[in-house]
Amino acid sequence: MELNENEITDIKRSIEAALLASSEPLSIQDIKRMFNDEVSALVVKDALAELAGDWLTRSGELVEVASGWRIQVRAEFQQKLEKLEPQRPPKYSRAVLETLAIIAYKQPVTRGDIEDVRGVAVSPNILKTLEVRGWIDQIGVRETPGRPALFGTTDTFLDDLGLKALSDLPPLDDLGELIEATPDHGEQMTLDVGYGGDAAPDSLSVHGAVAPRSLN
Amino acid sequence: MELNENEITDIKRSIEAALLASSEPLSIQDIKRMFNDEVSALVVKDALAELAGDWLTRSGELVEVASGWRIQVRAEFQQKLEKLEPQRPPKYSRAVLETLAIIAYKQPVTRGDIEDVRGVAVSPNILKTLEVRGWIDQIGVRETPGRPALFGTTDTFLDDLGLKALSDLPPLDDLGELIEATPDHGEQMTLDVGYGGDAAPDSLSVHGAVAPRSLN
Amino acid sequence: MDPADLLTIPAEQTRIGTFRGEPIIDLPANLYIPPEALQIMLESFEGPLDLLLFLIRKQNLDVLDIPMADLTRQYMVYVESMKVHNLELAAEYLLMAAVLTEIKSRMLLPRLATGSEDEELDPRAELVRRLIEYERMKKASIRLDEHPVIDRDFYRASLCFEKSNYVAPPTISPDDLRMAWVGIINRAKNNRHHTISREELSVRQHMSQILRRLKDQQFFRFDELFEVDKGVQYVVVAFLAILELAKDNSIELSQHGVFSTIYVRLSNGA
Repeated sequence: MELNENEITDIKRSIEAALLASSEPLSIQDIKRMFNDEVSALVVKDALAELAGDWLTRSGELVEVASGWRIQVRAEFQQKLEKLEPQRPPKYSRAVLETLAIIAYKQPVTRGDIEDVRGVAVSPNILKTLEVRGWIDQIGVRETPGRPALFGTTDTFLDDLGLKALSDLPPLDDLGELIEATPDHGEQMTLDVGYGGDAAPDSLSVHGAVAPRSLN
Repeated sequence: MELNENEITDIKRSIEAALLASSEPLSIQDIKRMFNDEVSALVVKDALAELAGDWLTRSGELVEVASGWRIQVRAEFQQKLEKLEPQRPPKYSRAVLETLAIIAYKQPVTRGDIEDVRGVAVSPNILKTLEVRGWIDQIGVRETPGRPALFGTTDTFLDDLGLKALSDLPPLDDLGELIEATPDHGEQMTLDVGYGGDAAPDSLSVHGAVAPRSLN
Repeated sequence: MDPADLLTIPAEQTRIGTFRGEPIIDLPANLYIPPEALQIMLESFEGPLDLLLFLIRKQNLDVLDIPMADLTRQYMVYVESMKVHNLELAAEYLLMAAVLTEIKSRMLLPRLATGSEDEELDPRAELVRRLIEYERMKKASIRLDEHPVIDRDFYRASLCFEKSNYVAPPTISPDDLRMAWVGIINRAKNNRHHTISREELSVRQHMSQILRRLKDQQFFRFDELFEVDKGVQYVVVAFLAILELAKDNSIELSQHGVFSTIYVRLSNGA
């Protein structure tokens, strides 16, 4: 179906309205539903691309994140806006941040896995904090004695960090300063660092939408 | 003071950013605060008038309401947006949630108490929002000069959150570990020395039977 | 013993601590932390792995070829200081102390010629693997924290939309409030001059309840404000609430004579 210019402008305006009114990112599906699925995904994508262009010169920007598209205010204004209302979310402790990193990069993991990496007990409060923030959830259990819960990160986590996928996380590879320092042993060590063999894929019962994936 | 064109554009863009980010209307006062009161009300009004013009052709419109200015999505999109609605429950802003948390945990409190704890002015809109929702009400006045209203949470609040009593609210005791501790091994640590429960009583922002507690 | 003293004592002469009956005599060569910061610093470690990494980093040791004797000795000094300052910390750190000691002693054993080269594992291998893995995650967490996050580094655009139809208002959970509180504490901590305090909820709840009841009815007899059937705790809490309200000048207590009825009412105003 060929759309004329007026129709395309209408579609663009409606999408802009929806993005501005919504507090959550909108997926292509969401947007199509708004048009009773009478507009193709291709047309929606084209409209989004044009809109992104329109917003280039404005104080907001149209970005794509994990669960869809959103208009966000450019970071350059943050300092001024904080004078109106300091809405800063909590600055998490190292314990919380390290737990989050382990979940993000090694998911799915149990609390025990996290404790193994950190070398200290992980309080339920830490996991709870990340769950309440909507950044992690329980995505299944590991089929080992005790059937411990497996945790993974959510789309909200990616959305909030402005990421489209886990593969957009800061890469781990260039973090291995210790390994780089001594290239001779490097290779051997990297192998050793791999995720413990106690989590063979078939022992996982994951019932969430998140598939285990390698982040390396 | 004469402003050049660049400065005026900067002011316009910052105001637009603030209007995009804020869920509550912004008063001229609010906007001036954003510029550390270095911009006159006249300049702000001019900028708002220009912004209103910019938005004439967009899917939102800049309007003045009782408590200030806001950009709202044009009514013509209502039908389309309603198709999105069921999937997207609205969210309260952090400001609203924090205000509610302070009232819930520290009632009865005055607006001044809330501002002391949050460290910023609490807009009347926020209290209004919570009152209209039926979650807080005025339960008296504090007998200090000005006789400020004391707010507390209602039974509706407890019902809506599925709580039997205020004592069922999540305990706050163990939140310390979740907040950023000393960020590095540097000088900041010296700052932390001596900080703790021994804060001077007059630095307590909330009146009543409140025992100082360490945050660490 | 105070680690501050520990730092000023000449290392060769004095026994500065004991671990499992073994005297600790040497001070780590690079232990140059200002004494007053030592305790806070010790508390700032996330665990034994974090501490070990710190020791390794401070001395530019090769993590793949750790001098176990040195590292173990230095670690023990820190653990000893921790034991002095915070017994709770010691448990997890002591386990690591045992691991280090074991590795150290295994490295002293002559290697057996029997097994093939491949099977012969460096006793340090597992520790090294854990250290590297922990450091990767620690760095990843720093990277994550530096990454722009919504509401901290940028805001979403979310504009008001006047709807003619009734729209269900937002719902929240008790945990949302708890997390809101985390945000408040966070800011209070940054501002430093605010102190967030532990709350005796039930007293405040009673304060609100009493104000509410007084609002509806002008006078209450003092004893009417107590729900005796709810038990002693409730009575005590209600009593405290009344005292608090009186202190606040929110209510007035009046009594005509000794042992006559006490009346409670809302204050008239200053």
